[in-house]
Amino acid sequence: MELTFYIAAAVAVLATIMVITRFNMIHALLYLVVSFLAVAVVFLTMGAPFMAALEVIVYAGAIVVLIIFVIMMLSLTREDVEQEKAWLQPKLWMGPALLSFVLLAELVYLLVIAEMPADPAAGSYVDARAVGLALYGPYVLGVQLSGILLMAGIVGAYHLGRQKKKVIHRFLQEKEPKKERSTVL
Amino acid sequence: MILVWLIVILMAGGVLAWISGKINRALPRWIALGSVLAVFGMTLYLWLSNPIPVLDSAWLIQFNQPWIPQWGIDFRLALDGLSLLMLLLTFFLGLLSVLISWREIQTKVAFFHFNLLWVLAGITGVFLTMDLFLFYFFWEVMLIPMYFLIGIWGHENRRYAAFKFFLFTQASGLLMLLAILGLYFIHGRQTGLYTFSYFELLNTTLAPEAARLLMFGFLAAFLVKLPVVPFHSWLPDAHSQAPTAGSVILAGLLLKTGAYGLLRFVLPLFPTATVEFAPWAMLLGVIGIIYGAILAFSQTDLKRLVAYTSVSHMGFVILGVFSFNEWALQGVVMQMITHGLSTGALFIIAGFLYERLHTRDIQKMGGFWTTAPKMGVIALVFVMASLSLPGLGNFIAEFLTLVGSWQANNWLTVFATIGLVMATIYSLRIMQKIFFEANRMEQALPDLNAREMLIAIPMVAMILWLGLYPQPFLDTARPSIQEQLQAYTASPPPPVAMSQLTPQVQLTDTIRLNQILKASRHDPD
Amino acid sequence: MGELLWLIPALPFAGALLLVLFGNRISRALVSVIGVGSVGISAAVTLVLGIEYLSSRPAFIRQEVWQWFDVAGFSPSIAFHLDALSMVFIFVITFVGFLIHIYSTEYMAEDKDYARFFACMNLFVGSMLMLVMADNLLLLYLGWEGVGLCSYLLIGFWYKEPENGYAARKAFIITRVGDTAMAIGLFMLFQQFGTLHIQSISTEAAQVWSIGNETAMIIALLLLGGAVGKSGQLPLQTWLPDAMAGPTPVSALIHAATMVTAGVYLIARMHVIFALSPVAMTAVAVIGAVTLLIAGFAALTQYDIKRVLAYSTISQVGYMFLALGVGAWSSGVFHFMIHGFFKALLFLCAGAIILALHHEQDMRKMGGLSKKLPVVFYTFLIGAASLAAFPLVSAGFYSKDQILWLQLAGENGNIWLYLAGLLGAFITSIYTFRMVFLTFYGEEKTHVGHKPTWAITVPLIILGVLSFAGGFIELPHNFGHVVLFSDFLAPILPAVTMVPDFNQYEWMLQLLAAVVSLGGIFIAYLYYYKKPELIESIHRSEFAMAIHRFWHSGWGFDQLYDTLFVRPYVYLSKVNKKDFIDSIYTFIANVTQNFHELFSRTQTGVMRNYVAGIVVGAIMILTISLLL
Amino acid sequence: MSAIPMETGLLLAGVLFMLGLISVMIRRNIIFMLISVEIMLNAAGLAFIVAGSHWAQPDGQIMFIFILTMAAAEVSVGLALILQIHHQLKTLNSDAANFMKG
Repeated sequence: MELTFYIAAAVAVLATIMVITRFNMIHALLYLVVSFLAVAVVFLTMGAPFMAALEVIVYAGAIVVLIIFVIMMLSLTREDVEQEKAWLQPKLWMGPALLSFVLLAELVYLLVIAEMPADPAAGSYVDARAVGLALYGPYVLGVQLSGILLMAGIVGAYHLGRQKKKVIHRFLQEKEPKKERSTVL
Repeated sequence: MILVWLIVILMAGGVLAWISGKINRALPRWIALGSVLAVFGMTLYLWLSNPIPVLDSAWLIQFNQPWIPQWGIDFRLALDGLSLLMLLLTFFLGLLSVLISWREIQTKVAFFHFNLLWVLAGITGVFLTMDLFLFYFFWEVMLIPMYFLIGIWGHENRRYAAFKFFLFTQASGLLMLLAILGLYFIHGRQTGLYTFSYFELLNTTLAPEAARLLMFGFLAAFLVKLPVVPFHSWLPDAHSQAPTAGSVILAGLLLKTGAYGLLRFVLPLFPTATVEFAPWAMLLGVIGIIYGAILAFSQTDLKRLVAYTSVSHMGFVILGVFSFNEWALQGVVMQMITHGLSTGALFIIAGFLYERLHTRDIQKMGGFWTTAPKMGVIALVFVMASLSLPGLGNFIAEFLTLVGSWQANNWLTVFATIGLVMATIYSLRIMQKIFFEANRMEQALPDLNAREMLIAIPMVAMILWLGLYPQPFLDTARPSIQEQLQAYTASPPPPVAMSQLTPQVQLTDTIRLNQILKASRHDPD
Repeated sequence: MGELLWLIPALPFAGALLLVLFGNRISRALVSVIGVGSVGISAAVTLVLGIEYLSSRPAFIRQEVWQWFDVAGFSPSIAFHLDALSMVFIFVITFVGFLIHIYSTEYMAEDKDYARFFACMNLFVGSMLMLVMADNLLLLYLGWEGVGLCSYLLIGFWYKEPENGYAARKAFIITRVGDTAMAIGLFMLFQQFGTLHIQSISTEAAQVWSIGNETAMIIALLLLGGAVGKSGQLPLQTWLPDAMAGPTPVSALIHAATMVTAGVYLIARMHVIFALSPVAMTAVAVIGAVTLLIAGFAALTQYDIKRVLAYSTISQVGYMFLALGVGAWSSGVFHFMIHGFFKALLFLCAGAIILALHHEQDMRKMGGLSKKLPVVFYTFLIGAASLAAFPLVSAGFYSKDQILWLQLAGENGNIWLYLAGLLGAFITSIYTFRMVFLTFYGEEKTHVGHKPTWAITVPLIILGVLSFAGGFIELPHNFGHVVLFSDFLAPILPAVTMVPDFNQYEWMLQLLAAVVSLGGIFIAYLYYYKKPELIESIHRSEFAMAIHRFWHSGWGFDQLYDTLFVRPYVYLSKVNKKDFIDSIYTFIANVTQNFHELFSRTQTGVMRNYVAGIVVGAIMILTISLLL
Repeated sequence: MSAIPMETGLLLAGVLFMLGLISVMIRRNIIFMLISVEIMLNAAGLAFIVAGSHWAQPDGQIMFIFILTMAAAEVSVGLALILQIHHQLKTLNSDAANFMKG
């Protein structure tokens, strides 16, 4: 089981690195699916099979497919790939990578110094039943909120996704050619 | 209850005027006129029906209704002679403001009158309320509509002026709020009674440092409003940019709220701290008198010139307030009234001229006496009032103030008196540049019409009345002034640091003076 | 009998009010009736009261009209006080004022602001009466400032000329300087006595203070400041010559007969306080002496006939101050009265000449008028004789002689003051007759237009008679010894303490004065009539011309004050027009705005930067929490 | 079951999160940014699962479900926004949408 975890983890990391280095969006998305699947395996090794299933269905399935649909709607061409290549200069990597590594280092340090109490039940199997009981027991409010959130998401997506004639918000429309220096005081 | 009505009528009138603008363009004017007339009538009735000198207490009417009892905030209104006089002035000038806007304001008429009435309501509230929280509330109520009055209906640079006005008054007002809260908590901790009531807070005993700090909090608001010289710079802009009615209300009333605040709150609340601060305050007053006068002389914008004269005249107010004697305080009260009238009138004249000429630049004017002698005579009266010619109200005010301040501090009074010469210099310049010399303008200047005479004549009559027979006003103010001074007259005369510079003029008998004071208190002849 | 007292000032005020309200709507005739009539009735009331007063001789009559105000014991009234001193002043004001009003109906007939003129004149007469009848100093101050206002309005009467306006402003501002000193004096008086009532102050001051008291001195000097400003004495005399910009009747009434002598009245009225302070008395006398000399020399060099008269007024008021300064109160008042007659006469004559010569005021362009304007000539001659103190037959001789005599005979007198007065008398007769010869003799240089009618000639003749005969009510000891005037004033103004055994020299001094006066006339005759080439020779000398220019400019006082006060003040005002305090606040605002611009740069609109910002923030928070 | 140390699981989550973060910061293409955000959300969810597994409690998994829900909603709204941006600005460059520039 441990070995499975490490392999899956390695795959996840590698796939993610591939995702963030691709110029072609479809390629990146395919790697993203791999990454998600690998994470799903990790979930399995963690004793959360239901979550692994959801990961596969929702992330690797629904979300990625949604993105692919959008990419198809935008009908991207080879120029976009070239454009992406042009945008992704190596020197751009340096700063963000450094920042992220600092952040990671601090996280690791925090993990190391934290005293982890050993738990006898560690790694034990938590099945879908337990999850379901908890979900509709103490967390039922959260479920309802999630419902509202999804509703809002649907409405929002519908509203924003409508193809209207070009309408910019009224604040943006009357943009002055030159920025006016505030006259106050 | 009548006190509540005063505020309610104005506020309701304002809302009504705003709404009625949808129906008819002229209706808001009539509604505004009606509501101001109503409150003016009520106040006049109050004045005439209360023979003030015979009353024992300074307070004529009180009204009290708990508002937020948990925090000790009451809707507490009270009227004494001082506030009565201030209310009379407020509504008199309010009436004139409605009348002068009749032609001048042609855009957003309804909203204008809403703001006008709400400013008046705020001022009324400030003059009436005896709850410090409510006082702060009304202090802000009068600020915001004024901001709109300047910002919407003002002249070319109105937004700058409105912001400046707002920032200055708001910043200083917040300091006052801090001081009010400080007083509230100190009093609450001492007595266990957390209340904003003025009458309760009067009994607070304060440590000297605390008193000093709190006093400066109050002073911040009042000195900026007054204004005293280093804090005056909002005033010329606000006055010159505001529409005529706005200038009249600013100069005639808003400045007076500062003076009123000094009299009503600073003097009785902090009797020891004020005595310490008095020489400096008087010095600030004298600096204001002279500085304002010098600056007024060089201005070419008529309204700006008059605005600086206000700075100069308000110097007398602070000079008088910190002299702590009845002459000076009566002078201050008179100064508040007469300055409201005379400066208001000068702004009105500036408004008349602006309506005709579309300029405020006095260098372009001249020789208007030929075509507009009536305006000339009226301007002459108020120019003379501004240099405090005897026979006009301002003279009584300034002379009494100076007589009082002389008792407190000789040298500063000398310099303040020199301010009178400077007042002559700038005042005569107004006459010279506008009404004398040759006419440099192409267009003819029509003389005042009937409506304008209706505005001007009562002001002339008032200023003459105040100059020749001010006794009714002085009598009305006397009980409240004596009340404000209670904390001071019991103690020996304030030690005045500055006058020690001048041993040779340090006059012999202060004791003698006190005897006179006492004698006069017992039997006023 | 005092019930009518209030009418005296009230009538001119009412006239002024009527003219202000309706002046533009009524006919000129009606304006004249109101303007002249109100002063006329006032004069008649004065006459009635005067007769009653003389017949019953009360100490004073007081009438309170109403209590002005009352604040903590400070309770001045609008109340009138009539005693011998104010009687003299009221008499001069109403009668001379009445004559001048009559005169004005012709002089101002062509002016389109006829009603405004009479309104201001009436207002002036009312204020002046208020001044001299006030029973307290605050009411006196009201009149004091009121006459200042009228003086301002009337000097600037022809307001279209900017110079007239400036002259008016100058007059008002300079007198206001004096008034300010006086106001401070009033504060001190109030602090000392708790009242401004003149009688109470006078009685109490004598009890409270001993002679030489420092406070009394300061108060007296401050009051003197007010007097000096109003009366055009050194160092505040510079406004008076410029005040001639006003119409000539104004100059006659305000700047010669009445207002400029208000200072004399004030000092005479407050003589108790002045008497308590030898320093102040000396100051009064010295100011008078110096002023009379300076103004006399300045008058010698003027060409404008009205400016000559203006300087001569300054000089003559100097004599009055000289008299007051040695305690010769009634002599000062006597000279005031005589001066009121003859100087009004001279101004009115000058006005008639100016009117006749189409508003020409330069004496170099006059000449030979004695034939053309005989009435004016003879009355002017009487006035000039009086001004030059022509011996025996002029009123001015008696009044001026009395002053000079008391400089030596009085206890407080001083030989130097006497010599200054004598020299002044000499100069006076020179410039007076210089004026006569230049104007009325020689050849005619400008055509005579307007011939004066009765409205001008009658006042001239009446004033001429008064200038001639007025002196006979007070004659020297060795010369009839008539003391009607000083007796009349004796209850109010104490007599001079005489140096013992000095009377025998009186005739010598009189002779000296007569010789000086005649000598001056002779010199004027020599230089300006007989041998004008002598003047030419003076004009050729560079040094003499420099002095001439110096004197002509009034001893350079205008330039001095310009550099000392006017220019610095104007500069200070102009340089700070934008108000440097405002720039402090603008600076704060600018700093805030600069910060705003600085920080608004961080809002790039690029999302990646925001993410980076979040990361940096997270790192910082984590780091800080780790370090702590 | 064999216990995988929680540190290791959290480390994996951290690494994945970091990779997503780097990508958000370097990408200009707005779709890539969305993808990167998904990676980060997923990593966060992983951390919850790890913690839940360690304590053998269902709460971690429930949090994951909530994150999942949120991610779904976020992606749908986000994609709609992307469509709008592409429609109006004719580009996917997020830098072009800088109207809020101060």
